[in-house]
This record gives sequence, structure tokens and C-alpha cells, in this order.
Amino acid sequence: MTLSDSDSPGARPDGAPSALSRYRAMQLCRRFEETVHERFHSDEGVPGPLHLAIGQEAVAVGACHDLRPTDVITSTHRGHHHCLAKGARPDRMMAELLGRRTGYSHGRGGSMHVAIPEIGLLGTNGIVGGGIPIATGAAYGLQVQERDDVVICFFGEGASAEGVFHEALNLAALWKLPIVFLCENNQYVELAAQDLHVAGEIWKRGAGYDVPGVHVDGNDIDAVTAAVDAAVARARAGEGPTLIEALTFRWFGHYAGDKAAFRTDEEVETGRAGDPVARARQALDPAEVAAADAAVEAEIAAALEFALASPISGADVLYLDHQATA
Amino acid sequence: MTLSDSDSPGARPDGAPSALSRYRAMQLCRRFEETVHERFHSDEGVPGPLHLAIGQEAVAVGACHDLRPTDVITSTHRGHHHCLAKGARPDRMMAELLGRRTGYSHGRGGSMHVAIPEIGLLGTNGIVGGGIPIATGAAYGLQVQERDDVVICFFGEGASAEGVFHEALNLAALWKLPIVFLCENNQYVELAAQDLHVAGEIWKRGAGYDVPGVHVDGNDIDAVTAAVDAAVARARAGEGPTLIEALTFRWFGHYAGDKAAFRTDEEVETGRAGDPVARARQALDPAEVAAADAAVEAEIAAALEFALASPISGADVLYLDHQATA
Amino acid sequence: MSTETAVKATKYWQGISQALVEEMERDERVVLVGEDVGRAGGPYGLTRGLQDRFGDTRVRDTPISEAVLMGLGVGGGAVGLRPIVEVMFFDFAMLMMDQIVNQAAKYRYFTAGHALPLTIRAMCGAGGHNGAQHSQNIEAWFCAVPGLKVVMPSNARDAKGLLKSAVRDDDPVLVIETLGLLRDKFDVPQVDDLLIPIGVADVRRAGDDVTVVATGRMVDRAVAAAETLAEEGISVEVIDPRTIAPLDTDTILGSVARTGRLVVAQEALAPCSVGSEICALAVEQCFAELKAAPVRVTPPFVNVPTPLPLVEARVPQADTIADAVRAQF
Amino acid sequence: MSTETAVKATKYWQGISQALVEEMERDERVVLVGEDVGRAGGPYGLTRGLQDRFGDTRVRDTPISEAVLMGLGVGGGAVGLRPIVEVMFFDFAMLMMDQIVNQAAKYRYFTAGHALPLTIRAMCGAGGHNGAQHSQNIEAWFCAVPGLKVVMPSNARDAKGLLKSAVRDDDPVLVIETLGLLRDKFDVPQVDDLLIPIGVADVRRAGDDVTVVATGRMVDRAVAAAETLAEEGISVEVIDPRTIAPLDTDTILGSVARTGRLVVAQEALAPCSVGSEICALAVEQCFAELKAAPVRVTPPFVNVPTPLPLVEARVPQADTIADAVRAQF
Ligand SMILES: Cc1ncc(C[n+]2csc(CCOP(=O)(O)OP(=O)(O)O)c2C)c(N)n1
Ligand SMILES: Cc1ncc(C[n+]2csc(CCOP(=O)(O)OP(=O)(O)O)c2C)c(N)n1
Ligand SMILES: [Mg+2]
Ligand SMILES: [Mg+2]
Repeated sequence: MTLSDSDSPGARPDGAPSALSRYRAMQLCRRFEETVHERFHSDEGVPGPLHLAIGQEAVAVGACHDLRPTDVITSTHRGHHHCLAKGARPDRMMAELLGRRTGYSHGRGGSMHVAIPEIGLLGTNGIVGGGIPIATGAAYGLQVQERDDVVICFFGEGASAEGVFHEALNLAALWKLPIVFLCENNQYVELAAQDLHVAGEIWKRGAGYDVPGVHVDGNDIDAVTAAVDAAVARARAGEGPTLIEALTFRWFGHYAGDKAAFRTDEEVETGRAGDPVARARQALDPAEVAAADAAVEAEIAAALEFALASPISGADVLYLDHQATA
Repeated sequence: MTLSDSDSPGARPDGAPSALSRYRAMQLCRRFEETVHERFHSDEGVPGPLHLAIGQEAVAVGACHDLRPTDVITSTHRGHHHCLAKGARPDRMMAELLGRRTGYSHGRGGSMHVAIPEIGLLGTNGIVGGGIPIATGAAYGLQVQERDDVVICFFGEGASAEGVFHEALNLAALWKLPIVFLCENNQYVELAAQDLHVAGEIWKRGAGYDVPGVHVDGNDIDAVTAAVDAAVARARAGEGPTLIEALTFRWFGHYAGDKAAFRTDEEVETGRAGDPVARARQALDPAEVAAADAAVEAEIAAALEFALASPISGADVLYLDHQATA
Repeated sequence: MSTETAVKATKYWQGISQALVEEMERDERVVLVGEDVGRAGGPYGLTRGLQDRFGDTRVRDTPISEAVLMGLGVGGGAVGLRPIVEVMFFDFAMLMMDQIVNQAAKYRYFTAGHALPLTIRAMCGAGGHNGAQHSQNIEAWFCAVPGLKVVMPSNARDAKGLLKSAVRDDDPVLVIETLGLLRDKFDVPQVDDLLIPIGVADVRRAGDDVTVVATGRMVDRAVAAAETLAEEGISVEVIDPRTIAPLDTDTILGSVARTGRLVVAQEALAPCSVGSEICALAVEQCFAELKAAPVRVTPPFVNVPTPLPLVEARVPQADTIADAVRAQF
Repeated sequence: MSTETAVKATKYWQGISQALVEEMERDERVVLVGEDVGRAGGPYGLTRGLQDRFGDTRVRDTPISEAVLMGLGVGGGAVGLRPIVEVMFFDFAMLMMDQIVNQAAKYRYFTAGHALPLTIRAMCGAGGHNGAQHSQNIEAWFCAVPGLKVVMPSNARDAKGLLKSAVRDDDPVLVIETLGLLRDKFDVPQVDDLLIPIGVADVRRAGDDVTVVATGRMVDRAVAAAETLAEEGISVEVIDPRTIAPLDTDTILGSVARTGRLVVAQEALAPCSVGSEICALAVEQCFAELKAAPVRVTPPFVNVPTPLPLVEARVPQADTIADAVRAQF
């Protein structure tokens, strides 16, 4: 693979004032997912499951926009926005989701198995909570190497019920690891509302470990940015972990195709009203927005074109990358 | 096995005023463990590991003394006192620890594998935290059957770092299960002090789940009794779980034979000064105490005699109890 | 399968669903716990209606806490329930290994004889397009654990009958269901109480020249291969063990001793698998009768991909099995 | 093992200890994490002094949180460390299965080629008296997972040399050490850098009449049996695979093809085990050469008890192995 991931057009600050840059990054996530969502229902379709984060862009971009390529994140089964915000190339992401040879994992893995260590992305994950121990280990690795890089560990409110969340909080607090536990509360856990899953409030659980707990409006890009920047600064300074719960809303079903019929129209309307991309847009100069939108459209179009022009992955990819010697 | 476990002499209230009854139960635990400890260093010895709870008797007895046979507990690798306090027969316990055919598990399992469902003891456990999911499941079972029995889940402060502790707290709170999570903090975790293991304070972790958290002096039998009785009443009333942390002290090493040389003599002396059995004794009439002690000595002597008179378990026990059909 | 009783075309998932309803109707100690099994009617829709029918205590949605979820089965079973624990994807059992192997499987041993009537229903992702963490056939791990029984229904009749038997069994039984079969239709006999005994293999097709032992999705492929081979004059006996622990060695090895030839087809990877075990048993006990080397037909030793075409490119097809059989002669 | 180089009688635990020191000295990216590995010097005393020598960041005591403990190895390895994760008892790996099987083993696959230089050291309780939850030989589970290498040293030399090779390997390697061997002494060659290659079996004793493949504690028992049988005129070749995934099939099957007879001796239970795999491979690939039925010598299919006399009553002894060999003729 000759493509380089060093300078992704996705989310690195691009010289534009950062409010605009953040907006552009959110719009990229939004349009990327809308585009694969359309493909999903097209004839060719997407050869695997799709968990859309449409409506949750502010959490990913607010958290990742200001990170360094050497900072690390772990994502989830619903992680397109995390990947793009951390600098994944939309074209290779698109290729992976469409099962193309040029995808990040040769089109074998799809949405739940995008991992790009060279940009600090230790993977979306098919296992709920599966990224939490990895994030903790990465933070330990950074600490051992005395780097002032940090780790952001994304997980959902449903994942907060997994034992590893607690194991990680306790250990990270004991070791003062450079990590931010970012709970992306989109108010739904698979096929039901979160009332079945969360006792009490997640952000309040930090106190039991002497870890600061923060609650933030996950649809407000500035609020997320401020909360995460503070937590990241704390982590870089060696002061240990922070637990942030960002409240947002899952616009669609659990997976593309799931109608989430249990939700009332009002519920969905109210939820979508908090649209973080629209909110960010209002604060910006319409001309700049138009330019940014045009740039995003071009980038998405190019990404789709790249993916569709790439060969569909054949059986040969099954045998790759099992061992160094293989 | 013809012996009946219904009326164990161990811990059921025996008509004596309960302060004396509790004292007697603690003294039984103490003398039982001192006796197996001696055996451990004798020629014949004990054919397996021994984790002694000497010094922690008030936690087990304070929690179990007032329970019903139909109430349930789960214990740990350090659970002789829990078993006896819940009504296990000292003679069959002794036989199990000495590898005799008459032991509760035919002498195959030893100290870490004593499980007596007929008295509500779902087992000591070789897996740290292993009893926590079982306790939660038992509480669910009681709830389904609409019994007003309760579960007490014993675990150490070291075990509190296991993910299952958090999973169980969250689920028990969501479901209002009739369970008491009793953290027996003996200030040591295997071969080191607990500072390596616990961030913040364990009893404070309840708040994150809207579960009441209680901190109690684990060497004060009355304090433990009061705290547990309140939590049990709450559980029986269907009001859900309580988290109790009882602070006590591990008198000996992690296992019989371990010198725990890392501890200073002062540290050990100060810790042992809190002796819960001695404290309880002071509050009682010396004559009654003497009578209780004599009764305990007789019971322990009989238990040891029973065990030593029982055949050492032979290879035939290897094949028993793997399946109903077997 | 008796030809007298009336049969009805039934989807695999319906077989499971019917078993759940019948057993919960029959015995109020039977409960079902799992992720989204209640309010949502199950990730595959096969528990739809159960919560309305049996209440939200007996059909209970759990948080995403797999270790404690399995503990609900162990502790619940210990205090008098007959729990059914649903594992949404078999792979997630990796988060439950302690409760299954160290606790449930050893409960009767530690308690010196007390029953633990626990049924674990795990949906194996084979045949789906959910990728390397949702499609693993790890059944062999459990077949190596004393105290566990493991069944693997390959059709709707067995999915129903084995599950009903599992619920009535007094020891932990792991029922491995297969995602790729959920919407396939099979004939299911219309009897009051369809019980398929645990520990009894099913001779799907009688034959004299070679024994093919197949599990899960490979069973119907083996039968298809047998039909093709019949036209070539090769008489194939196809055996579906149904219970993979303990194996019905009388039926399986009896057939091998008679035919002298063995091909095992499975979706699990080859190393240390049920197929390895069957081959090892066959050679240990039928050496004199063997006319050719027993072989295993399995996927290559690589991860399961996500796109369906690649999934199928990786697993044995009827042709693959037929070729392996031809190579026996 | 070369007869020229000087050897020194070394305890199994010392071999492990030496490997840890040498590798941590050699490469500062190497770290050791586990329960009580630091301040206490390890549950078995074999990491004593390491923390003083390498500091409490590189030799780190963890809370009792097995899933995250393994995550330290996965995440640490992903950002540039070469972590060694100690699993106090192999059985506790049951609490780490997701991190080992779904994450570590598949890291190179998901990342399309990135290395994960992770070493997992698990102490198998075989030969100890810690009971059914601390003594299980579950090695076969891991041998069935693409992306994992599994080694099982049976002596101090291999405990040292295989561990050193594992630490330098760019993929996850599971090193299964054995409690029952810790205090046994073995000759260890005194060379600067003792590396035992992964994937290469050790022919412990050459022979012509029968091949005995033995692992862990069974290796020396197989050698003892071979010596007895030599006096009876039976020439036994004893092979210690050392690496059980991937197996050195050239050496093992080459020997079987030559002798025509195979006995596999292991402490693991029979079903779906490494022994099953070796027998299945032998019959698949050496059918024509086989003169007798390959057999497995294993404990009966029951739990591991606590008292040592019962532990030994359950596992194969040199005599058991010798009898199995005699039965081949
Ligand atoms: C260990 C594990 N358990 C269950 C699942 C099935 N599953 C996939 S996503 C999901 C819900 C996760 O909810 P949340 O953490 O809130 O993330 P969201 O889907 O809302 O983004 C579940 C239960 C899984 N993939 N892994
Ligand atoms: C899952 C698991 N991890 C580790 C161990 C080894 N181990 C046995 S006891 C123990 C310490 C437990 O500490 P704590 O919970 O405080 O109980 P205490 O020994 O103080 O009674 C450890 C680490 C184990 N038995 N099981
Ligand atoms: Mg959610
Ligand atoms: Mg403790």
C-alpha cells in the first residue's frame, strides 16, 4: 500500500480558524456516514454491518480535533466519526466499508475493524468495551516512554456496564495514567433505551476512584472541546485520568436497516433538534460555511470514487496478516 | 453421607442471649482456624492451601449470625469464618480441609471449594471475585421466586478491582435485588498492602449507582451487626442493594506458611490490637464466656477427632459428581 | 425421523422460539436472561412476545455485563431456577469463561452432587457477515470441560428438541445455535413434546462406503455431497453428532468401523477441534477397520472476514466435502 | 543439546528469571506487568529483585483486574513497548479471553500488518495442590486461534530460551510455564544468549520402534519410560514439541512415519486437545506407515483435585506411558 496516512485531509487543523475547521470536520463525518448509509440501501450495498454515529459528530471532533497524530484513541463499533476526526482518510475508510482491496484492512474487516496505528487509532471494535483495556495499556505505554502524549478512550453508556470500565478507572487512577475516559451517551443501547442499562449517573462514578467526573452537552462542539482540552492538559501534565460523559443523541437505529421502531416520532424529533452540525454552522460566516461544505462534498465524492474504482477484495486477502512470518 | 446439616452447632442462635451467641460463634471461627493452622505445620499437615481469616471473625459473624438458613451467601478463598458463621459443621469442614472422605466435597476440594447449598452457602471460591456474579444471580433467583430471603456477597478489597464487582453493583441497583455487597477490607491483598489496589474508597463507589455506601469498623461485632441488619432489612423490603465496607485486619500471611515479611512488627501489633474476639469478650460475663469457650473447645476437639477418624480420601472420589448421569 | 408423524416446514429460529415458549409454559422455574431478549424481542427477533407472555422478571433484559449475565444463570440455578442464559454471539462467551468453566461446570463437583440446571444458548455467527469477532466456532473449548454438555443443532427440529432437553437437564448444557441457519426452513414433526435426547447422534443418511461426520452448517452440505456421490456409486453415511460433548461414540465409531472410511466436516478451524477429536477416537478405536486415512474438511487457519462472499469463500462447500470423500478411494 | 558447551544445573524458575533479566537488560522497551510481580517479587519469587533493578514502572504491580491486565500488554505493545504479561495461574486467562483472542491475536489482521510484540507468561498449576480452579491445562484453546503462538517449556533450558525468543517475537506468544516443575533442576548450557527457536521440536531421545510425543511434566516421564523400555528391547523416540502452536510437524510426523507408532502423553484432558490434534495429523499424513493405532495417554476426564496424592493418582506416570507403549506391539 503506497498511500500515506501522514497528512489526512480529514481532521487535522487546516489553517482555517478552528471553529470553522471543527465545523468542517463534523460535516465530513456527517456526509461520510450519510453517503455510506445511502450505499447500504443501494443495490451493491455495503458488505457488512454499519453502526451510524450521525448526530454524535461533536463528541468525536471536539475530542480529537486538537490531538496530535502521536496521541492515541480507541473507538467502538460505532466509530466512523472517531476515525475520521483522528485523521483517517475518507477514501480508504470508504474503501474498507465497501469491501475494497484498498481499504485499511484490505476490505476484510469493514466498519468494526478499522485500526490505523500510524495515526494513533487503535481501532474501532466489535466487542463492546473491548477498547477500554487497550486504551489503558496504551496510556501505560506512553507513561513508560515518558511521552507527553495522551489517550482518549471512547465508549458508550451501554459499554459502561462492562467490568473493564471499572477495572480501567481504578488502575488509571492508581497509576495516574494519561487517559481521558469519554463516555458518549447517545441515549440508546442497541435495541432499547438506556434505562435498562445505567444505574445512577456515569460521570458521577469517577468520585469513587478520586477521578474527576465531568458532564457535558455532547451536541455543543465548544463545550466538548473545552472539557476534553482541560482533561487532556491534565493528562499531559501527569495528573491522571478524567471521566467525561457527553450527552448526545443517536439519530438512526442501532445499525443501518434497524428502524428503532420503539422510539416515538416526537422522541426522535426532539433528539435530532440538537443537531450539533447545524448548531456549529449557525455561529459561522455563511460564505465560509458554503466553501467548507463544497470542499467536503468534493472530498466525499473523491472518496466514493476511489472506493468504487478499487477492486472488490478477493479470497487472497483472507490469508494476509496473521503472523510476521506468514 | 447420612450426616444432616440442618441443625449445625456452628452459628444458629442457640437460645443464649445473642451477644454471647455471637461471641461463641466468633470464638468457634477463631479456634477452628487456629486448629487447622497448627495441623498445617504438623507432620500430617493439610493437603492444600489455607487462607486464614483470623482477626476477621466479626465481619463473618456480624453478617451471618442473624440470617436464615434460606438466606444465601457467597464466600471467597478466605472463607472458613463465613462458612462456619452461616452454619457449616466444624467437623465436616475440618474433614474437608484435612482431605478426608467425610468432608463436604469428599476431601477433594479443600479450603477454597466448600459449597453447601442446603445451608445457603454457595461456596468459598478459588477465583477472586468469582462469587460476585453467583451472588447476584442468587439474588435474582430469590426475587423471581418472590422470597423475602437475601444474599450477602463477601469479597475483599483486592477483589473490588475485578470488573464483576461493578457489573454486579450496576445490575443489582437497576433490578433492586435483595443483596448486600460486603467488602471485607483486611488491609492486605495477597503479598502486599492494599495501596497498590484501591483508588479512592470502596464504600464511596455506591453513590455512582445510587446504591447506599456504608463504612463500618469490621472489628466491632455490634457495628457490623447493626450495619448488616439494616442493609438486610432494606433488601428484604425490596428496596435493593447496599454496599458495606468493613475495615478489619489480616493477622497472618496470605496463606498458611507465608510470613508476610513485608509487614513491620509494629504494623502487625497495632492491627492485632483490634482483636474482635477479645473486644466482644470484654463486654460479657466472664463465667458465661468461660462456659462458651469450654463448649467451643469441646466442639473443636470433636471436629478434629471426627476428621482424623475419617478415612483419607482415595482415588475413587476423583470420579464422583461430574454429571447427574455419572 | 419417523415418516408417520405429520411434519411442518419451520424456520430454525421458530424451532428455538417454540422450545422457549413450551418450556416456560411447562415450568415456571424456567427464566430467560440476556441482552435485549425482552423488550426488544431479541437481537434476532426470536424471543418476540415472550416478555408480554411471561413477564419482565422471567424474561429479563440485562445490561451489557457478560460475566454477571452468566452469573445470573449460575446463582439463579443454585437457588431453584432453571435459567436459560442467552449469549448474543458465541464469541461473547469469552467474557464469561470463568463463570462457565470454573463455576457452573464444577458446581456439582464442589457441592458433592447438587444439580445446576443451567442452559446456555449461544448464537454462533457462522454464516453471518459480522466479522472476526462475531463468527468464531469455539465449541471445542467447552467440549474439553468436565461437567459441561454441548449440543449443536443443525436444523429446526433439533434446535427445538435439543433446547427442550437442555432445559430439563440437571447439569449445565451449552446449546450452540447458528446464525447462518436462522431463516432456513426444515421439517419439524408435529408432536406434543418434541424432545431430542442429549448424547444421541443423528444418522442423516445411511451408507456403506464412507462415513461423513458433519456439524452445524456443514450437515446439509454433507447430505448434498452424499446425493451427488450416490450418483457416482459412492454410498455415503452422513452423521450429525448433534451432541458434541459427550460424543455418541457408539453411533459414530460404529459407522466408521463398518465403512472403514471417515471424513469430518466442520466450520471450526482444524487445530484441537471436535474434528480432531473424532479422528483421534476413530483411529484409536477403529484402526484395524480403517481403509483410508480419516480426514478433516475445515476452513483454512485464518480469521473470519466480514463480507459474505469472502465468508463463503473460506468455508467448506458441498463440493469440498465431495472431493474429500472421493479422495478416500 | 550440544555436549560441548558447559552446562549448569539450574532450577526451572531460575531459567525464567534469567530470561527476564537478560531481555529487560537488552531492550528497555521490555516491561513486566502482573499481580505481585514487583514489590513482592512474584507469587513464586521468580521476579525477586527485578523491580529494584528496572524500576517500578517497567516492573509493575497491577490490581486484581485480569482483563485490563492483559489490555496493558495489548495497548502497551501497540504503542511501542514489548510487554510481558504474567498470568499468575493459567486458569485466570479465562478472565482475559477477549483481550487475548479477539484483540491481541487479531491485531496484525485488523491493522493489516502491524506487529504486536506481546509475551504472555502463564503459570499452569499442573503438579500443584491448588485444586480444580488453579490447575487446568487449557492450552488447546489457544492453539486453535490464528495469530497466536504457544510454547510450553518442559525444562529450565527451554523455559529460558523459549521465553527469550518469545520476547523478541513480533507477534503474541503465549508461554505456558508449569508450577510442578518450578523447583526441579535441569542442565542449562552456559552461553551468552540462549535462544530456543519457536516452532522447533526437541527430540529428547532418538529411537526407532515407537514415537512418544510428550508435553510439560510428561516429558521427563516419557524419557524415564523410554529408558525402562530400552532394557526390554523397545527403542523409543521421545519428542517434546516445545511449541504446540504452530506444531513442528516435520519433526513429529517425520518420526511417526519412520517408527510407525505413536503415543502422545499430556497432562491436559483428552477431548479436543493437542494430543487429539497430533493423532489426527499423524493419521491424516502417515496412514500408510502406521503399524498400530496412535493413542493418547492423559488423565481421566475429571476435575483436578486439591490433595497432591490425588493429583498424582490422576495424571499419567512413567509406568502409564510405558504400558501404553508396550500395547503398541
Ligand atoms: C461484549 C459485547 N456484548 C454485546 C455486544 C452487542 N452489542 C453491540 S453494540 C451494543 C450496544 C452498545 O451500546 P452503547 O455502548 O451505548 O453504544 P452505542 O451503540 O449506543 O453507540 C451491544 C449490546 C457486543 N458487540 N459485544
Ligand atoms: C481471578 C484471580 N486473580 C488472582 C488470584 C490470586 N489471588 C488469590 S487471593 C488474592 C488476593 C485477594 O485479595 P482480597 O480480595 O483483599 O482478599 P484477602 O486475600 O485479603 O482476603 C489474589 C490476587 C485469584 N485467586 N483469582
Ligand atoms: Mg448508547
Ligand atoms: Mg484483603
